Amino acid sequence: MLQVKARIIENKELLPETYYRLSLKTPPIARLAKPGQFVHLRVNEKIFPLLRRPFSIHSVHKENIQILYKVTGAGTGILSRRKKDELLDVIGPLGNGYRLPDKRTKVILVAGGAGVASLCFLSQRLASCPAVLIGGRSKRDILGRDKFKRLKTKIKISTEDGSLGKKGLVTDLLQELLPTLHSPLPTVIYACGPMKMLKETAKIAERHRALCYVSLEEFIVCGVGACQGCAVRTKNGYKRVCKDGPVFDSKEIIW
Amino acid sequence: MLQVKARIIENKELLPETYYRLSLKTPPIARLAKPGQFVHLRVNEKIFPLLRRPFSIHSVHKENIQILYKVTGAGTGILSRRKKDELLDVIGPLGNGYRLPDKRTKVILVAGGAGVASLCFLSQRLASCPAVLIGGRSKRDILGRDKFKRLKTKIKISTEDGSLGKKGLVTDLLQELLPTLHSPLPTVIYACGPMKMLKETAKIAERHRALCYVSLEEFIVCGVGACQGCAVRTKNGYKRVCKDGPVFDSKEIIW
Amino acid sequence: MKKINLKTNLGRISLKNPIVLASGCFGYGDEYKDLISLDDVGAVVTKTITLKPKAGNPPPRVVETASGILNSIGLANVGAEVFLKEKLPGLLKKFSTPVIVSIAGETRDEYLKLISLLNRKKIAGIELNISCPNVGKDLTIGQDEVETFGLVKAVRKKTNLPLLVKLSPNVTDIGKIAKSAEKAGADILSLVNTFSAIGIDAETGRAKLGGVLGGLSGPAIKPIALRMVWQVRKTTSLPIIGMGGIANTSDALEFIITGANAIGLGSAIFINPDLCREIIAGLKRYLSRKRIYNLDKLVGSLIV
Amino acid sequence: MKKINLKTNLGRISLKNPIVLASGCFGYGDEYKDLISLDDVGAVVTKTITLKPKAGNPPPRVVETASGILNSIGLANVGAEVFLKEKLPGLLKKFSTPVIVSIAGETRDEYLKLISLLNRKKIAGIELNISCPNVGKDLTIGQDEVETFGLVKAVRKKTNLPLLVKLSPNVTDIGKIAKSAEKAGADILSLVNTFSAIGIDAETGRAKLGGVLGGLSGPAIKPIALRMVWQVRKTTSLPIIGMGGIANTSDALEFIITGANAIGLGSAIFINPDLCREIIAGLKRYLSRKRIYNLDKLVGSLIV
Ligand SMILES: Cc1cc2nc3c(=O)[nH]c(=O)nc-3n(C[C@H](O)[C@H](O)[C@H](O)COP(=O)(O)OP(=O)(O)OC[C@H]3O[C@@H](n4cnc5c(N)ncnc54)[C@H](O)[C@@H]3O)c2cc1C
Ligand SMILES: Cc1cc2nc3c(=O)[nH]c(=O)nc-3n(C[C@H](O)[C@H](O)[C@H](O)COP(=O)(O)OP(=O)(O)OC[C@H]3O[C@@H](n4cnc5c(N)ncnc54)[C@H](O)[C@@H]3O)c2cc1C
Ligand SMILES: Cc1cc2nc3c(=O)[nH]c(=O)nc-3n(C[C@H](O)[C@H](O)[C@H](O)COP(=O)(O)O)c2cc1C
Ligand SMILES: Cc1cc2nc3c(=O)[nH]c(=O)nc-3n(C[C@H](O)[C@H](O)[C@H](O)COP(=O)(O)O)c2cc1C
Ligand code: FES
Ligand code: FES
Repeated sequence: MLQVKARIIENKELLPETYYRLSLKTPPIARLAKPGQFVHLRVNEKIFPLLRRPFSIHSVHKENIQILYKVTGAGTGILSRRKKDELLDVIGPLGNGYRLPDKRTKVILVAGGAGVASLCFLSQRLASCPAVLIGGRSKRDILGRDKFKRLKTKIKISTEDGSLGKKGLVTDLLQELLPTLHSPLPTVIYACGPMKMLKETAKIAERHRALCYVSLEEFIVCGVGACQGCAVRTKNGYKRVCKDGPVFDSKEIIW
Repeated sequence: MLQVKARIIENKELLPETYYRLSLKTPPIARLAKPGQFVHLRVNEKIFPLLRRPFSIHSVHKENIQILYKVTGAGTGILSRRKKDELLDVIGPLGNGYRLPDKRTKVILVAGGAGVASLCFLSQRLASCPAVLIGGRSKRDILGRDKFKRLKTKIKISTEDGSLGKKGLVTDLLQELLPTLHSPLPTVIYACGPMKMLKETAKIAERHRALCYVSLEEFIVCGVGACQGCAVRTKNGYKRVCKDGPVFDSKEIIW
Repeated sequence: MKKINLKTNLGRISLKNPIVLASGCFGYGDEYKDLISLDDVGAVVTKTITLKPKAGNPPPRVVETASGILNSIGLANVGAEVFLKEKLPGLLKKFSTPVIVSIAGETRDEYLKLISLLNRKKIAGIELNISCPNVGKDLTIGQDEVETFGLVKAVRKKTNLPLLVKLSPNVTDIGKIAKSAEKAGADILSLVNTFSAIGIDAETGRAKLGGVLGGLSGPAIKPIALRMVWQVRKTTSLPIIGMGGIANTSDALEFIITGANAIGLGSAIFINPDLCREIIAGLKRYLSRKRIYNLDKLVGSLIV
Repeated sequence: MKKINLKTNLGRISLKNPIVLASGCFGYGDEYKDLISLDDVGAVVTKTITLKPKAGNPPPRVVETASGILNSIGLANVGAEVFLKEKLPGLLKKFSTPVIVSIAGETRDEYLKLISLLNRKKIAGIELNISCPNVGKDLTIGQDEVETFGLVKAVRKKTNLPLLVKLSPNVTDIGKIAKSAEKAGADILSLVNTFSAIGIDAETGRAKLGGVLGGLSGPAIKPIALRMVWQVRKTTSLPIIGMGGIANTSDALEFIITGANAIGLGSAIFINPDLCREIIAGLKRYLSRKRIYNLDKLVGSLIV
């Protein structure tokens, strides 16, 4: 974990004023980063917004890391107007990251909206993966598909308005998929997205006795485990999303 | 006085990251504006900076007004990054403005730094003017000369570092000039610039029995005379820079 | 679309909408006349007046802080006589909006004299600004239960006009002060006034304000002001004008939900005079979206 | 260039520079070890511990406000036993920086038990966090002179370690509370703790924090915190650790000029762990530019 001033290589608008992909040059963080970890960054050095904002590491290319983010408020709005060559104050990599599957498991990735960000990075470290499920409100919220090409796997898509793939929720896709996976191998699901989706994914996983890792979001203050601000209720008491997570075994969480 | 959303026509950098000239399309304010008045504008609609910032009206062209500003802190820094076609929330025109001279007076304009802004506008309304004195720290701080061309008058310049014109203060120029104005007509001086310069100008004017109007700066909150925040000490008690001023007869001020 | 009702009552004073322009932040009405239509707001509270005119504190009188305004105006005002002759008649004649007059005295006697001057006026109420240094060296009336009770009681005896008491936030337990004011006969509570604060200039080693101490207002204080409204709501049943950092519709709703019957706009007026109109429109949208329709139903609806 | 001396003394505790990491904002030291070198700061105050471990309040525990942080962590901590066994030894062994241990009890007895556990440890001092609900229903010890005096006196009898008392800002007159603490034997005063506050979600009609009430910290409160340091400086001669919204060198200087012998960094650490280094460098530049050279000379130098 370190605090660096990272140069912006690119801050690309993927969908006007909505989704952006930011590339930062930061060799030490790029070297240490593991899938599921995040960076905590200051969108500017003013007092507004006051706090840092956390973003999953979306991918790593040599000395650079990328994040994929959605403009949801003032902080991400300001971030989206930062320009190439400017410096950003970044702390990272933070959090535990995904526990990589052993080879004898079938891996399913389930992404909702910008939640796809961390699963892209995870996919770079996977040997194989029978299915990637991506859901969003409409086709414009379906991101990062190209990053999974390497896996040569089937990508299934759902949108709430039916504008792409199956009309409905990404958990509907999961619901359909699991019974079809007649396989002696254990199944492990990695899920990242809105809380509701994760909760539903956890339920489905439990029903099918699949192992399920979820990447949770909570309001992050320090990001390093010091302030206890990001507590999430688990069967072993409160845990810190930023340090004990953000990735948890779904069975541990009290949903 | 009105509150409008004015479109940015141009936000021109005159000296990198230092001086800018902003043109705003705002027909009603352009129509009402008088030299010496100011506008009070929100550099953005975030909570930082919290308050509006006041700027003299630098010139009026048909439906547009211009301001000339120096980046001195966070507010003007943010303003300098606002772009063409964006909207700015502007209140104006505010304040009393310069009392125009009657024809039988000799007019001298004395400007320090960005203080030249309001005198340019004043010069557009003058029939004649024997001298314009402009001072600044260095030649890069000498602005707005072109705006006085119409008057076909002599422009004298001073810089503290001697990089342009006479080395010294603009009040030195005034000191030299006044005794040479052998004229039966009364002299009126209009001055705008830093407090120290205005004080010195007032002293010189008094010594030469010239009428002297100064445009003062104080921290402006409401800008309309309601909050009493911008008080300045005068011989008639506290007065409000934003409403009773910003232009005062220099003899009224307790310097 | 069903009609939205923004009416709210502060005891005997009925407001067409919950927006009150707070004392000291819109002057005497004439300064903002081009920018704010006073007929649009629920009520106005005039700048605190004193018996004699007050010049106010030496400049600088205001500095900007992180999301706040620190001021030491020092109750600069024209004094009761000029106010009654030159300022009040215009306000009462030109607008239908209830006008509440804020007063402060240096002694109890001064408060009572001001009351007697105001008693015959067609005003909607009198607000006692009890945050003027008075008790002992450093404390103000509003920081002491007993002093608050005594003053409000004395004033109550002298007027039948609706009586508002403006509470100071610089106290250990604002609920107790509110309770004293209620027991002494206050009709309405306004809260909060500004927080006692100071600004230091590290370069000069001096205070930034001419008056040294100042009062902090604006968005910075909102979470504390909201807590105080909550506390007062729990201890008294008097109508409350809630204020402290309100700068948009959500802020206004937060105070109303917490227990304010009306909301005061102070610092935010300086930033955006058009805010009154914006909040009225915003409240209507909210009530219609939530199918609540009557603002009244929202007051104190906080679920805990 | 003349040598700059940043040394400062808090009674018997001498600090190599005035920067103190405030309680609750750097955990137990290990969390920030990669980002802050504890050897660089003047002193650290560990997260408040209680006799038994505390799970803390239900989430959400933090919301961002205008230039502020509102938190209701609820003193979540590992408890005295784990702290003494697993956390403290590492802190004491790895760093030369003075370690002050913050404690809180639900009863006076709990405070005394904690003291007896700490008495034999090689710590630089004990800080009493007296902002825990205790007196009556809603008030905390730190909001009452008599309770403060009683607790500090009782604790004083039981320890010879330097005794710090962390004052609550939620009071009418912090000078009085400071004076009680001094009379009862406190060695050093820390101020301020967080301001009692609340956040409301207008959409849901509920409090934003799981614990409903929270504490406000950060730049928003700086002007009020500075005023309190000023007030306490005038009423006692005890050394002061000043804090509340410090986020840059100028803020630190403002507290020192106003009367703080050392300054506490809380919320700002979350925003910029590198701030400790930045402020140390900034103070040096300031002292050298002003030709003051000794930080000590700046303490309480405010000209009014
Ligand atoms: C571990 C982690 C990884 C994340 N990864 C991504 C990602 O890869 N891409 C992406 O688009 N978003 C990601 N998020 C969410 C992202 O942090 C928020 O969208 C962002 O902070 C919103 O900031 P804002 O100022 O634009 O919005 P605000 O107006 O501040 O808030 C909008 C919403 O974002 C939440 N939020 C604000 N600040 C924080 C914070 N410091 N921590 C957590 N939530 C916050 C608010 O509670 C609110 O619900 C992640 C969050 C966490 C906790
Ligand atoms: C009537 C009037 C006319 C002005 N006209 C011009 C002009 O034509 N061109 C120009 O460059 N500048 C002008 N100024 C000054 C200009 O308002 C400040 O430079 C600007 O507000 C600084 O804002 P900031 O956020 O960049 O700086 P800050 O960091 O906020 O402050 C830098 C300096 O500006 C002062 N300042 C900040 N806010 C205000 C305010 N609301 N009112 C007054 N002073 C403030 C501060 O006291 C400080 O000394 C004028 C000021 C007044 C009062
Ligand atoms: C410049 C200024 C002047 C004020 N003058 C008065 C006053 O004369 N009487 C009074 O009761 N309150 C006065 N106040 C306090 C406001 O009415 C209000 O209580 C306080 O500012 C908090 O609200 P806000 O955060 O919305 O500004 C003043 C506030 C400001 C900023
Ligand atoms: C998340 C958080 C946790 C805190 N925990 C404690 C604590 O355990 N004990 C304590 O005395 N103060 C605690 N504080 C208060 C700080 O030590 C400090 O007094 C306060 O935040 C004001 O300083 P600041 O504005 O620099 O943060 C905490 C503050 C925050 C923000
Ligand atoms: S954000 Fe501080 S512990 Fe997680
Ligand atoms: S700034 Fe309010 S009266 Fe001038």
